[in-house]
Amino acid sequence: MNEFEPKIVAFVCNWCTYAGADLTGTSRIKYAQNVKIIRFPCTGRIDFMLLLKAFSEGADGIIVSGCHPNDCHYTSGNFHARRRWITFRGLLDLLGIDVRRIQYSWVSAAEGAKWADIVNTTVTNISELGPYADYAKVANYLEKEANL
Amino acid sequence: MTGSSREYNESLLAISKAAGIELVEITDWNCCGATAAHNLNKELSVSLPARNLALAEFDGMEELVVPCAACYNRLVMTQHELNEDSNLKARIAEKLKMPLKNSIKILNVLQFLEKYFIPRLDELVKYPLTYDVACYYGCLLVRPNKVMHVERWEDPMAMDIIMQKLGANAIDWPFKTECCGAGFSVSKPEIVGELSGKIVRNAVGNGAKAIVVACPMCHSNLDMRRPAIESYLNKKVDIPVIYITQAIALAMGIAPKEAGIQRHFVPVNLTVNR
Amino acid sequence: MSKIGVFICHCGENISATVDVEKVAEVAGTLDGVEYSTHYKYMCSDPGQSLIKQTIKEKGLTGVVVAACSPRMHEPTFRKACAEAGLNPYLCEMANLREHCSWVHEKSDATTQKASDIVRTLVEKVKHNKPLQSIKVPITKKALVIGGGIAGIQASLDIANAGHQVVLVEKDPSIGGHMSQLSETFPTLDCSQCILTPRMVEVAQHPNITMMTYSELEKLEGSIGNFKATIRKKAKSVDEKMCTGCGLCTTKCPNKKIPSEFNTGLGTRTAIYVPFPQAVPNKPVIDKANCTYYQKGKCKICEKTCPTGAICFDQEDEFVELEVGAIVVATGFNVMETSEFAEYGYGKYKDVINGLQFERLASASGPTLGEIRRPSDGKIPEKIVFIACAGSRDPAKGKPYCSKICCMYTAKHAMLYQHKVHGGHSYVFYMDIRAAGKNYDEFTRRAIVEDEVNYIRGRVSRVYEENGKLIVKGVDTLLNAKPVEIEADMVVLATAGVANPGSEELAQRMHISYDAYNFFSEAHPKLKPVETNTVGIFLAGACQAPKDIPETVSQASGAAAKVAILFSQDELSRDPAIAVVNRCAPPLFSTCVGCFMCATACPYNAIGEELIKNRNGEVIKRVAKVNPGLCQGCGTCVAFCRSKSIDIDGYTNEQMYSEVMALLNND
Amino acid sequence: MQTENYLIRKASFEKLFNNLIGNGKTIYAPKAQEKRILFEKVQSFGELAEDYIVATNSAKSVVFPRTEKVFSYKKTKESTEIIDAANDTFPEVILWGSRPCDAAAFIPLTDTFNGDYPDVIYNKRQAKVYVLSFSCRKCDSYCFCTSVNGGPGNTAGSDILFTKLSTGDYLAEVVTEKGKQLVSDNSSLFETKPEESKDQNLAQVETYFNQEEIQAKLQNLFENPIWDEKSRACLGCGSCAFVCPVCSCFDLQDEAHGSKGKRLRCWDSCGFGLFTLHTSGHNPRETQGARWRQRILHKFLYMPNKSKTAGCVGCGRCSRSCPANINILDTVTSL
Amino acid sequence: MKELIAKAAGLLESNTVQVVIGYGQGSADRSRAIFITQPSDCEQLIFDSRCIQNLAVYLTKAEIKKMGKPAIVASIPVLRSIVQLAAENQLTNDSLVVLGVSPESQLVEFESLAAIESYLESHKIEIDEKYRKIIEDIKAKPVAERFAYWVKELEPCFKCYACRAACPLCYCTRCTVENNQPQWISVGSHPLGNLEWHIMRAMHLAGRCTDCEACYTACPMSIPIHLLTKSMLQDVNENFGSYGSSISKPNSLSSFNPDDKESFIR
Repeated sequence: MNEFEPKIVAFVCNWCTYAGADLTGTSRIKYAQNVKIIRFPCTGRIDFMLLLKAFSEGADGIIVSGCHPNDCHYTSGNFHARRRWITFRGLLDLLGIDVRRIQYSWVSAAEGAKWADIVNTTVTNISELGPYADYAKVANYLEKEANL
Repeated sequence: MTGSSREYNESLLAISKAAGIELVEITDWNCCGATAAHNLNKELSVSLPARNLALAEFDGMEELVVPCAACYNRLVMTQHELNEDSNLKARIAEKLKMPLKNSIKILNVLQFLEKYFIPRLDELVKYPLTYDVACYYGCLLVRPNKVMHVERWEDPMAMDIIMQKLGANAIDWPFKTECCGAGFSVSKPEIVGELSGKIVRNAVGNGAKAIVVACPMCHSNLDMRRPAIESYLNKKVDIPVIYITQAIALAMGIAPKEAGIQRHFVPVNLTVNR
Repeated sequence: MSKIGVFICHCGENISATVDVEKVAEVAGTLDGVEYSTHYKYMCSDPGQSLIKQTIKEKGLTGVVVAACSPRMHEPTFRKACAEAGLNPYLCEMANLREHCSWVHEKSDATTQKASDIVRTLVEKVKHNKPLQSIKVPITKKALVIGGGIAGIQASLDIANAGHQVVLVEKDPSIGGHMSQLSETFPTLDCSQCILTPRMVEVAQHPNITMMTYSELEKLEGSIGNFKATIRKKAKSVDEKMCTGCGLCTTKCPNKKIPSEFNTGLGTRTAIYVPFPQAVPNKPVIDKANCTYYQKGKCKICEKTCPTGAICFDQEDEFVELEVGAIVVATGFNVMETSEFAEYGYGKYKDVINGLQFERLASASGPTLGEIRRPSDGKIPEKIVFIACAGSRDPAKGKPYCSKICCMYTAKHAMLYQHKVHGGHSYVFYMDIRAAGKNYDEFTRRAIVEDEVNYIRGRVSRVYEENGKLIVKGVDTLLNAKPVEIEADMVVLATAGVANPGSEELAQRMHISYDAYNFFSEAHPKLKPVETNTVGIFLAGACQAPKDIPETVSQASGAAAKVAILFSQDELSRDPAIAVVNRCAPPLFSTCVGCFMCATACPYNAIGEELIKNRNGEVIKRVAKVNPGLCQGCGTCVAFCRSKSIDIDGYTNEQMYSEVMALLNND
Repeated sequence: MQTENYLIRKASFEKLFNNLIGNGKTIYAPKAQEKRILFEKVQSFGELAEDYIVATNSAKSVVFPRTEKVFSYKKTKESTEIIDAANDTFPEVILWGSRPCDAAAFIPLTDTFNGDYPDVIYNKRQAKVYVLSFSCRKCDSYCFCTSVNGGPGNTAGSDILFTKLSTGDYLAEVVTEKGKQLVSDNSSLFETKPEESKDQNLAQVETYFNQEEIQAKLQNLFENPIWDEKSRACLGCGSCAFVCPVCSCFDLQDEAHGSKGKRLRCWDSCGFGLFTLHTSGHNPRETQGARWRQRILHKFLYMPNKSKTAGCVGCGRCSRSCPANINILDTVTSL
Repeated sequence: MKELIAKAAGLLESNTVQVVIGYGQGSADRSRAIFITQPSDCEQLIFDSRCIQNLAVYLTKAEIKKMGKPAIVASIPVLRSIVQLAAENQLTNDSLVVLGVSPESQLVEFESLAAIESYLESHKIEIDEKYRKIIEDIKAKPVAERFAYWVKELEPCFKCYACRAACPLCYCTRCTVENNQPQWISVGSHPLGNLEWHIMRAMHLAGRCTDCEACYTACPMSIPIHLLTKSMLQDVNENFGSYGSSISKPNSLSSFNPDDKESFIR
């Protein structure tokens, strides 16, 4: 493998960030290929376990993005999500799961450029951090070290 | 309080003594920087009062009685701003080089009287006052309301209630919180004449025999600037202006001299029915 | 075993220019569960769509992935196509190869790789898609309109004229609202009652409208299409059917000194009364609080005088249950009382009045028959001062917002005054003149130029009485901020428009949200100005924010249109992507443990409870239940559920999970 | 074979340890940690726990790991490729410092895994395990090995049993060929057998009941209120089964990753409500009482009926670990 | 103690309750939860320093529910759990009788669950300084070390789920780990499976945990899992101004404040 290409999964809400990413496309703004988007109805829907799964399946970084506060299509899904993220982040940090690898953001349907910027900066940051070897080691325990 | 408004100080001490309340002066207190400072230098305008607060706390005081309305205003504003902005608080404490809890309870004269005199007025009042008075609050005691939290700040009642309890009849008049022009008292005295003039005229017009105040600024404008007032109204008005503390002193039967009644520019000849 | 068809679109050059579509199609073909995979120049074109339909039929596909543009663009198109080919539309998903791939990346293997990854991910999702039926909710084609002001009247008439039943509920004895109190209306100065009363009569006579005056909403249950409203009909103590409205009773009632609400306290009424001559219905009610009989136990003069024996003192509040499909809330507004202004005399001064009171003075049907006379001594004021923004835009008064109508009605008041009192002097203290609207600025100009109203830009600090005059102390900020004093005979405060008392409780009763000032909140500040966040409940008029008449009427018609649209269908069909609480074999029945954290999290109050009973009808379990009529499908509840007992169709746990898995396992 | 007895000096153990490590054997032994003593992989002699009755966990994971990969697979559209995990790469393991009860447990355990057909993975692991036990000088109120035909100096299941003598040196009883081989590999460390017998150097473990009598009693105790009474405080966790050296129930689980995946054998416990839950929703062991009964009957009735040895070696671990202080001895003695 | 025994016996005699859940003498000088149905047996009730198991866990267990309406001996941690259970609609005023035991081992009676809540106002959750320190120290480590530390700490976990079984708030009839469509948590007790399980457990207790430490006490491997919930309690309290929910207020995690502060969302 020549140079490290981080795998990044983006969990986004349908109404703001997904539409924002659409706008990035229609405005033909280019960004890195590393990020692949999974579409949710609302950030309120995003289960924290899915983020962990992304890591255990080999993601090096994660983007979670939704509507700006007060813009939620469902009025308060993102507020609930925000509380969940605040708590979850604290826990991950205690556990030494690298919170720098999860980029949270608010990207509205009008912020195509911002989306591109979020993606690119995240890709740069994760590239600097390198592959998430620590987590991979844990995730692949049975393949690699298990005997007892 | 030791200069132009000695009588305020004297009367306050007099009634407190008579009521058996000890007031301690903050050791090494400094000017609160009223008017001038907060127009020129925000940080300074906060540090000056902050020092006094710190000193008072240092002396182990729980309550700080501030007779001068201007000082009161600055101290309360300062306490408010420090509580709003922890960084500022930290900076100031740093400057002062002393701990700053900023939790001391600040009382103006009215609050002080409310707390320590009103409950006991019946026993304290020997010679009820009988005449009509106009209670004048001015601005410093009530504004800005978002900090002072005076109920009915456009038409405060604290002083009125005290005066009623002293037996006097506090008239209902619209000028309680009108501007006396203090801000201009040096720069544009003629404006003071006009503004204070209207206050006096309205008080007299509503049948008041005396104007009761709780602020040295108000007092000096309504009393000391009487010539300017008279020239604006172009007629002589002899309604006296007394401090609430003096009113109490009289009602308690304290010798007028002790309450500094004789120090006014407009002679006070209020008959106390003995 | 799933048989999935993958259809990759070139979108002309848009996708194929940077993505190797043949390659993607080939890779997709190798995926487990993929029956057929192909690419085509324009999938959304007719031939493209028929290609899909044909394959569905020939290969008997169980799922379809169209890899083309954004689903936000063409999902409906392709789902429709699938449906036409007999495949449940919800078994079709789109892979966004254009907006999220070809348009944002350069041509490269990585780009093609990403495209394949996206396709694979959606293939995995589709494997877990379930056929869904769009939710059908039957609609009761009957509307409830709350509030009989101009907003309620307009909405009722529009809905009724669209051919639907309407129940109009008004808390006062008569409909008409504030508009019936107004004198003339800006900017045309036509008489308010002249344009309103015909509408009121029309309401009364309309075959599709049932009017319930002196009544209030007590309770509201259900959801869009099927609300159940309980209305409290307050006892009028007069039998509506027997009463002819002759009015004899009102003339005979001994209690004549009761301040009239309609005349804002400037006039009086009797205990048994009709609020105003043109009232609809024009039948009296007894105001128990002021009625000698109810208070002292004897009098009953009205009963004796009534020719038809319509008076019945023992009448009691009555509760009526209504089944309605939609609700228009038009409860209107109110104005601050002068007594809330200490600086202006705490309402002590009789001649300091508010705008609404001035309307009554200026009204031909008012207590002074339209002559401007001081409430104190009935003299005609020679000097009158109007104070705009009394309360409005004043945080200290807790009303930082602009009441919007005051600039205009103040100009109107000043004008009316100038017209009625020749040689009179009028002054208006204002902050800004906000006269945005058709012919509005021209109107205020006219007041200033033609009617010589003195506009002073500045605030008034105090109003006080001095030898019979009202001294208005203010400042003129345009004349280098000089203090000004005006010795006026009368002062009119354009007091802020405020929410009606009790609107907070009403909102809670209806589960609609309201702002910091208790005005009801629209669902979206721009795009849903007449909807509330509870579907099926709409807003009209000043209950949402202070509004003038034209704006109110158009919003009312807007709300009515929304209702008509809803009623144009027999049943409501909604996107089935909503939450469901799981069911499983007894004795468990559901893994839900009924902690109801989902319910507290739901933005739509869509989650209620369900009691699971055994054969003997004993409750054995209490679980959450989603009301499909209310659920909007955000899925917040799903992420909350610890036992994973609630899930959301279209974005199920299995679907999202397998997407993550597929996205990252690409070898 | 005929048991051979030797003497081994205290000082020689470190030597022995290092030799074993030297020959590339993995050593598994009670390791002292701040709040617990656990059987774990140890690298150096210093890590060995000195003073313990039994380790908190059992030694069974050397032959029956708590999570064992059975095979892994890779699906393509056409076929599914299976990679069997039962290969010969299992390490040679020295189980060091096990107690007679730990050693004895391997007998019923091996029986279980060689029932209707032999378990390949288990046997391959087992073949490479050497059991070096140390007899007990101490016991506590949880111990009852003597009630289940065991004892503090019991050699059953061990390859070598060491017993500390009054001199501080050890008696080494070599029970099996495996043991013999270890001795010959390190012959310099083993001297001629001491005069002193081991008996007075063993802990006094009280005998609370007779296993055969209990077995007989249980024949007709299936329907009995005692099961509910004794299990009422039971929280339904799996700690008793997981610390038990004999419990061998497992659950097969697939871990899928897209088109790849693996099948795992994971410890399971009859204490879990889900253990017997049917898809229909019906659960033949509806209550914790029924589950507790199963546990007791399985160990003290079914297993001895089937394979002569009881399913309990009296180590007392389950009682020590139980968060609700449910005590197996307490239940059995109260029958 | 006398008081408690008398009260308990009284409740059984009057058939106000059918079972009394309390502590009794267990084996090996440990205490054990006992379930008394006969007034005369109330003499067996004890309360001393050994009685630390959180009895509230039994309130939601089917086997115990079958016994009828319970009275429960409740020290402060148990009271907290009871309030939380009530907040989650698992208990109502008439579903049990609470025999409170004050920190001074005095019997405290309550006329309603709300009363318990107000009583707890004066016994607020406080994260022990000792633990605050430990948590700080862990957080002070470099991220990789922190991770290694926890992987090591969780290594002995063999998923007996004693932590779950002992927790009064883990009353789900089907835990997420038992959900295999999808398989949220890797079932095996290997490093990943253990990590995922303990993260999920902590997250599911966010805003709910009442800091009773039952999970830690129950763990046969003495893994310091209570540090996770304690740190989470701190976070919830610092960020949302309360340790969790009460009967009257919604749970901190299922409610929100539009002005919630965070520093990490772009």
